[in-house]
Amino acid sequence: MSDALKQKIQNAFQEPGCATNAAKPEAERKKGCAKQLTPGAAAGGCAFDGAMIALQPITDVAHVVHAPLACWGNGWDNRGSASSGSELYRKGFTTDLTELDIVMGNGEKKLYRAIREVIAQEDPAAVFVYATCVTALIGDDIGAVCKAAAERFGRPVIPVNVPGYVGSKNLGNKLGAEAMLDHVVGTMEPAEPGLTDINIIGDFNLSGELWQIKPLLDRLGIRILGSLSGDARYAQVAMMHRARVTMLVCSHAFIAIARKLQDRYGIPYFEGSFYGISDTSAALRTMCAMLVDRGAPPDLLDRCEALIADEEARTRAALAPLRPKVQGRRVLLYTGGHKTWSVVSALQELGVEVVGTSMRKATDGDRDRVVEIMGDDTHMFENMAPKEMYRMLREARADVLMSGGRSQFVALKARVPWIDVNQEKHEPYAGYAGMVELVRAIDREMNNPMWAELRAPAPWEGLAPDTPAAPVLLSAVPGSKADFEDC
Amino acid sequence: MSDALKQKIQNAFQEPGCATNAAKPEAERKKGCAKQLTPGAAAGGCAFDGAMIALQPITDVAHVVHAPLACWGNGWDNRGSASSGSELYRKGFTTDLTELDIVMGNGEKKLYRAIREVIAQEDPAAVFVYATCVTALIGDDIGAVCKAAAERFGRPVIPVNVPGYVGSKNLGNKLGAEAMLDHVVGTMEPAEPGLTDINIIGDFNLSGELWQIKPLLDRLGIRILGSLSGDARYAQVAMMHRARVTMLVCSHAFIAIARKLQDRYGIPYFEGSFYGISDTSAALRTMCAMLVDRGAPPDLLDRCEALIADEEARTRAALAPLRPKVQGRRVLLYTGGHKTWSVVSALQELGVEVVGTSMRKATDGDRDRVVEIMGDDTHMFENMAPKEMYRMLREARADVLMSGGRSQFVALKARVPWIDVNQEKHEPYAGYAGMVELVRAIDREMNNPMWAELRAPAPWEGLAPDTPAAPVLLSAVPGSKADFEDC
Amino acid sequence: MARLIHPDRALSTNPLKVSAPLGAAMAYLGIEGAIPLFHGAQGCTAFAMVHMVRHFKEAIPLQTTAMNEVSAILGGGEQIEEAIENLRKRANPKFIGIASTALVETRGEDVAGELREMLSRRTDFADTAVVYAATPDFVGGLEDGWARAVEAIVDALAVPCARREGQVNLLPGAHMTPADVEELAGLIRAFGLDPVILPDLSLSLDGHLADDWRGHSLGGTRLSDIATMAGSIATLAIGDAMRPAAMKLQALGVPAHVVPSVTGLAAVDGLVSLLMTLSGADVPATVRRDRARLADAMLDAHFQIGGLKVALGADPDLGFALGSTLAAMGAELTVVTTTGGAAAERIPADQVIVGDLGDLERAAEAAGARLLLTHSHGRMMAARLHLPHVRAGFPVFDRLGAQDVCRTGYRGTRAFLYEVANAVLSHPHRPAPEDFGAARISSEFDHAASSPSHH
Amino acid sequence: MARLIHPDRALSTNPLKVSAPLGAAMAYLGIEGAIPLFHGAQGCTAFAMVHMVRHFKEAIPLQTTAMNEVSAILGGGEQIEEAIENLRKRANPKFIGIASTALVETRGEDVAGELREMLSRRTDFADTAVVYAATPDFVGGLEDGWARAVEAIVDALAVPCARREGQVNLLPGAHMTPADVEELAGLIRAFGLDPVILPDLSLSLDGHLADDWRGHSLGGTRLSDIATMAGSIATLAIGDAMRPAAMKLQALGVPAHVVPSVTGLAAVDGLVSLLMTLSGADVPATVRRDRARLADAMLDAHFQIGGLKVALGADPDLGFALGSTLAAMGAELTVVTTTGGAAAERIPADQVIVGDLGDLERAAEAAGARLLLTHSHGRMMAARLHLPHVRAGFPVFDRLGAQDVCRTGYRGTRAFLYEVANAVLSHPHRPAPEDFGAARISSEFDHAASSPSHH
Repeated sequence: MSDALKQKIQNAFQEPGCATNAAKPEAERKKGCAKQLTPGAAAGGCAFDGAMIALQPITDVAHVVHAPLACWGNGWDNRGSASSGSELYRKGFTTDLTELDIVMGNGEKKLYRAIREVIAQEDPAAVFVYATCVTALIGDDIGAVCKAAAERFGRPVIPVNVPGYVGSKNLGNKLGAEAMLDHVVGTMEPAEPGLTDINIIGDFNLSGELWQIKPLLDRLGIRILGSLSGDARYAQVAMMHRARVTMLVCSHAFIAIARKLQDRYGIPYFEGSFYGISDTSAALRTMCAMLVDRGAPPDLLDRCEALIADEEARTRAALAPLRPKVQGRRVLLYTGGHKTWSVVSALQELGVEVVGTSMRKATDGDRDRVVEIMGDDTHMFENMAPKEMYRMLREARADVLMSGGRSQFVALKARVPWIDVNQEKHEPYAGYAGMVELVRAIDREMNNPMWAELRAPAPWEGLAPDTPAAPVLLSAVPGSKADFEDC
Repeated sequence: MSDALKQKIQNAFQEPGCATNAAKPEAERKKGCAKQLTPGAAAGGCAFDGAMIALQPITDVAHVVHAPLACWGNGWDNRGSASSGSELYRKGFTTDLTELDIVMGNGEKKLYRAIREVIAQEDPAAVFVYATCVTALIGDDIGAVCKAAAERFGRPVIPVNVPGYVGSKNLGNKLGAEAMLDHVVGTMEPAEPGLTDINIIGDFNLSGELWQIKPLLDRLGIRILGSLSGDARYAQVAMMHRARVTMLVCSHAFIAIARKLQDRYGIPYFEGSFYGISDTSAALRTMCAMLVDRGAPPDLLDRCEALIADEEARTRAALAPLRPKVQGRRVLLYTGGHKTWSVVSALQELGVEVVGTSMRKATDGDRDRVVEIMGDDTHMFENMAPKEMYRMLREARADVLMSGGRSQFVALKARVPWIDVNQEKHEPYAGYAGMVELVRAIDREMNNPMWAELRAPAPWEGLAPDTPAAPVLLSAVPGSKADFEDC
Repeated sequence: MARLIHPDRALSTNPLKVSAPLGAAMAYLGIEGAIPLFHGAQGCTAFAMVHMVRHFKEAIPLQTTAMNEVSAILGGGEQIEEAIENLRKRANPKFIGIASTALVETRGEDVAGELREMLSRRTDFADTAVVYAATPDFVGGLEDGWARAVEAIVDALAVPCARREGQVNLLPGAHMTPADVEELAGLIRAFGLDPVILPDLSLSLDGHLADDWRGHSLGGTRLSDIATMAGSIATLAIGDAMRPAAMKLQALGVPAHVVPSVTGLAAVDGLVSLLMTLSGADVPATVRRDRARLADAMLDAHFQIGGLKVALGADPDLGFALGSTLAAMGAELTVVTTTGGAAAERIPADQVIVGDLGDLERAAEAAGARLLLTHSHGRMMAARLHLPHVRAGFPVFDRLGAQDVCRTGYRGTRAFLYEVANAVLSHPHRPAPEDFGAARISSEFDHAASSPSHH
Repeated sequence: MARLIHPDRALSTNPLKVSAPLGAAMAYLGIEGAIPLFHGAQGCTAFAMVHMVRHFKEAIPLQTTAMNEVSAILGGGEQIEEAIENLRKRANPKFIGIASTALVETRGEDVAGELREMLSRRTDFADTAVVYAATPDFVGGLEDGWARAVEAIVDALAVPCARREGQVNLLPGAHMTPADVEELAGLIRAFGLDPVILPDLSLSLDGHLADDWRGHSLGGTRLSDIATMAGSIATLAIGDAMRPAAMKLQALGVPAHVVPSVTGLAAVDGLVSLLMTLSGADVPATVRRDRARLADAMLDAHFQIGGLKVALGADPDLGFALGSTLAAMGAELTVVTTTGGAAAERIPADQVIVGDLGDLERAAEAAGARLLLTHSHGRMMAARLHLPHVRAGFPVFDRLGAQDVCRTGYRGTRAFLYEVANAVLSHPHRPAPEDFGAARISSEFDHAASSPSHH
């Protein structure tokens, strides 16, 4: 591993803005926040995967993976970030290193050629080059290659150095964002910077979720100038330094870039969520207040309140007929840190009972929020092994699981409804409109007559034993070393 | 049966322009040309079916079948006449008479309502009403209903009285065309009648065959003003009386209307075919000559010859590389009268050997043409029962069958290639371009490696006996009483 | 129970219904050595034959008594006799099944009586079984004609017979494909039972290349087997339309079980329970496995089918079989059937329109349907409404292999769920800002396409 | 023999190839009680697992040795030991199949040697069979990794064994779905032979709902059966990639038969001949019927497939199986495969590009292809070129039931021909005057739409 990369990783681990880290004692803080993975009991993506999650949503860029086939051959075209413009980001580009390339030490040469070819073939706004395990191990200097190629071809060529073995997806998110700060942000200027221009970071526009929010911003005259989110153009990354406020949608991974935008360019940031009515309203309020603080016309606040009142009323009216269909149902929630309290609070607004929520990747702050919302911590747990979760669901101790795709089959195989609240999902649940969609989805899923049919015994089985659901303290469920992360 | 219908049928049988009839002795001629059908050995459509074949291609008309469900429920949406405009003709409209309707004598009332409804629902250029067996039997006076409806709703409503039991598809063609003459032709006037306006009758524009011809006419400045063909608009039927020349593409069925257009409006007609290079050229020549006779500028003849020279050269060039792929192959041809010599001559142009051709529905004139083209009549036969045809093909006494859909499976089940030359076909074979398409189709079909694989024995069978194909005099094949007609 | 709606209109637009005589002919084609014979004008036969040829992609030996203007008025008894004589000469059938048409029935001829008289006179016809079903076009549709034909066969050919242990009668409905019949027969045999299947399209219209050309059906129920049906231990009638035929066999001493549907987990479970009872046998491992696979397929497919708005146009028994299966997966149905009756009323929807594809098109558009499930004639409607179109019923003329589509039993149900889910997946919705009322991103941010400066 | 073309380019656009370790993992999942284990960084496992989850719609118990920055440099022997220990604790697998990745192989570790040493030391691991296959990502693809895994299993677990009459080894290739395997096993059993199937995805990844949650494969080849493979009377290896595994069994005394394809009439005829020879048994009636049905389906489908220009992107054995079947029906192929070798060269086309979907897109456009046959990643290309897209190979993530698609044997071939023909039929071409260079008809003749005068 190059020294530069080591330094970069070390820095990523020492994020002062990171609430998790900040909460640790000094000694622990130095070790960084990377969990040591357990052989035979690990799960989740690598740093390369994380960088791709962060950056691939930039639509007009050619994302070139400098690696043998597996990294991208097995990985491209697998996420639902939507674009309203270029489809270039959906294409899979890789140098597909062969044994010969590696043995002959042809890596750098092949990469240089590949960059030339992709520019000629696709005319991208920029080329992002991702180094992975093998190319790091053989010592390819992608920084140098990118620099030479950028000069030669007159096109931004950005190195993203993320060998998978350096760490988790989360680290990759950070390293990807860092690469933007180092190489892209500040390289282009907007024609007319405005007082209500914002940055949005970390919303992947899955199935168009960002577009559920955008009409609200449109109505308030707020422009998404800078973006490290889904449906971003390269230029929007390059112009982030000119926004007035940054909203950070998925806090953990991207907090460093938000903080550095603040440090370097004086752009204040806030963490917010667009899941649920109250969080959406809170995010809009905060955004407007911060914009006004920075010089936007003060009537923005009034217009924001009017918008919120209007939207909340409409949403509650739309939810009213749905509420009886979901009220009192018991949800087991298994998702990442930040999302947890946001979704819990949204569900509680609907009268849904949250019988358990994982606190993986949650900060103490997150934990406090959940306790505040739920009254106590008896329903909080850390990781749960699939076997345990299966048993719990099979015993009907929850009516539905809400989680990411990884635990999908735990629920389904236990004959229990499952709602996707993660990045593979096919429906957008953001903002006011998304809340209605989410409740419709919960209704549709939980009230599908199929479940009763599936749980009925086969003709050759006796009647199913009538097992009453025993209450269980989830906080007492033993945590597993395995990390069944989803986000 | 009403007296009017009887008279109409009688007249249809006494067509002086009909070559078949003209060739008969006086005594036979009176019986008309309807074959008496044999119970248990009949095939082919009825008069209603024939009328529909003739008229349904008129695209902007609502074709309403006054009958119980079967007539149209089993019959709609089953032919490939293409439209460049309205799709209305493809919808299936019927009064769907129930037992109650019949018992209560509600037929006429229901029809009247149906006409009102179809005008309100579809806004058609006109409504054609078809009476069938049951509505004729119960004595519904569709003429009176149509007249009343036309007056009331201010829209042409045309009765087509074609109960199935009165005769064959061929008779239905005639009756349908008669209805046009009686009620439609002459009811509208073109904005600017021209000296090169023609009528085209009897080309169903299957898979767009008429559009293979139309560019030739376009280049000669000839306009299809009147049409009783595929892709016709109602107005083009109504304006037929203003054309200068009529071309009759499928002679037998529509000769009466062509003759009557001549008698009533002085429009001369000719019979022609667009199958094959020489027939296409001949048709264009005749058309131009007749137009010039009637006052079109004489340079049309020169332009026509130039066009023909150009097209023939191009076509022969396109055919040259295909010729070796089909040359010497043995075709059994099984199609209707007129088409026979046209296709035979086209195939012979390609060096394809015609080992047999049916002379069903052929006139003595057709017969003479075939003898002329083929040298003698040893390859002519009348009908051939499927069993015999199967045996002949299974014994490999022909390489390919060209026929209509009805004998498709006789060839296929005998493991012999089959080319559709009838109305269900999915490719257009008209004119110069169509000739190239046809040869491509023959090549593709005959040279498909599948046939050899299919004829090879199964693993559990001995080797296939090597049966040399014995020559056979097809004219000696006993004719069957059954009529396996296709056209 | 669904409310049946009979639209108040005189015009039928785009028929959904197929005529009863055609249904009868199709049933007759499931008898070995059979020729169906329409008693009517030749056009009826031509339309029906083309219809079946286009669906089955097979030569269909359907014949006609070829009524003409004279016999239409005076009666067609002689036509039948002549037709039988000609058919025997040409194709030597073992069985001729006659179906009447509207033309004959409008006149009100006593065809059955005349036929009895003629057959008793023509003893030379004795080695051909001749059966007659009254199937006027103006009553009922495909399922009705098929059922009448089966009843006529039972009436004519099922005779008292000693009990045959382990033998069961299977009366498939008109809505079952050859592959459906084969699947169900396999399921019954898996329990050690021996089905006599009437009619059996899986032996005649399954689409196989035979070694010879014949002028009659290429296989089907053997007449000798029909003669033993009264000895069976039970009759399984599939679909409500087959109830009368089952009751006729019950009158001969065979207990009748009418199974409304054999598609969907619960329906097949019901059938399996019945087979367990009838056979006393254990459930084979393959059947258990098939059920576990169906259950898994339900889990996979419910994401697409749950909440899916389906426009369904079908005959009642088919509509019930497929509609109830999808509704059990959470789909919402907009339904048009061809005729009323118990099966139509049992379809899980608030209302069921007895009508045509014109009615279905209007209702589907109003309901915001997202999938069309009907026969091939629905294709124009599907194109107009931009709906994925799963083809089911008769006719399916614009796809191959209609005879090989199996939607019966655990396995067929699984295939059906995959088919519907995949039809949904094949029309993916790509979200766009406009869907949410969002303004487009300013083109200021777009990469100005250019030829790169260096190559 | 096709000429293999290796495009001269450094950039791979839209990979067609799937990595070898994934192929090995998939093979391991066909062993009962198995957990596949990648020796590499955890990302390799995550990508491969998501890939398989999306395809099979099942939880996939794929694990990783989770190499980190330290072990990447210093070697990962300890990681393997720790992983096995943890897996045994958590899921009690009977079998752990290890596949190496590029990371490990780039370092050139002697993993096999270290593993032997460790296993001889850790006698407490004895009741878990552990197998290791070297499958660097930079050599070969899915079929290669699968084959290496099977070879590793044979090496480790097939031991000399007394002759077992009637037993044959079946080595399915990576290109065979669970349904393919089941179909082929059924065909072999129909001849009275008893197949030992290695690996057997039809018992593990067929998509069934089990009654419990397990952290390992839900079924598959039993280890005790693998131990008898050397006693079989013959080995049938399906696909050229399986030749080395078959030769290893031949070295143990079992005659090897490499069957390049079991799709297409001629190919299945060849297999049936072989089964006749091996069994000495008569051909069952159902098999004869299935052949007659396939022959008929060929007749029906050749109208769509004859002359059809097909763009085919697949691993070599799959490409040969499907490509040769379509070519035998008169289709013209434009082919890209992932690797070279005998199967690739045997594909009936003038040339075969060893490349990616980017190559296929360019070649398909140039050739005027009318149908695309490749895995789900071809969907974007299909959309751009407006082609119907038949999904085949791995992964198929945007349709359900990929594991249940059977294209093997007479029946599977028939289904495949229908599938292709129906894909063509689902993209009908509606002719227009412009297609022929004809001018539009003057609007003078058009009916001027109006509200009718009376209602």
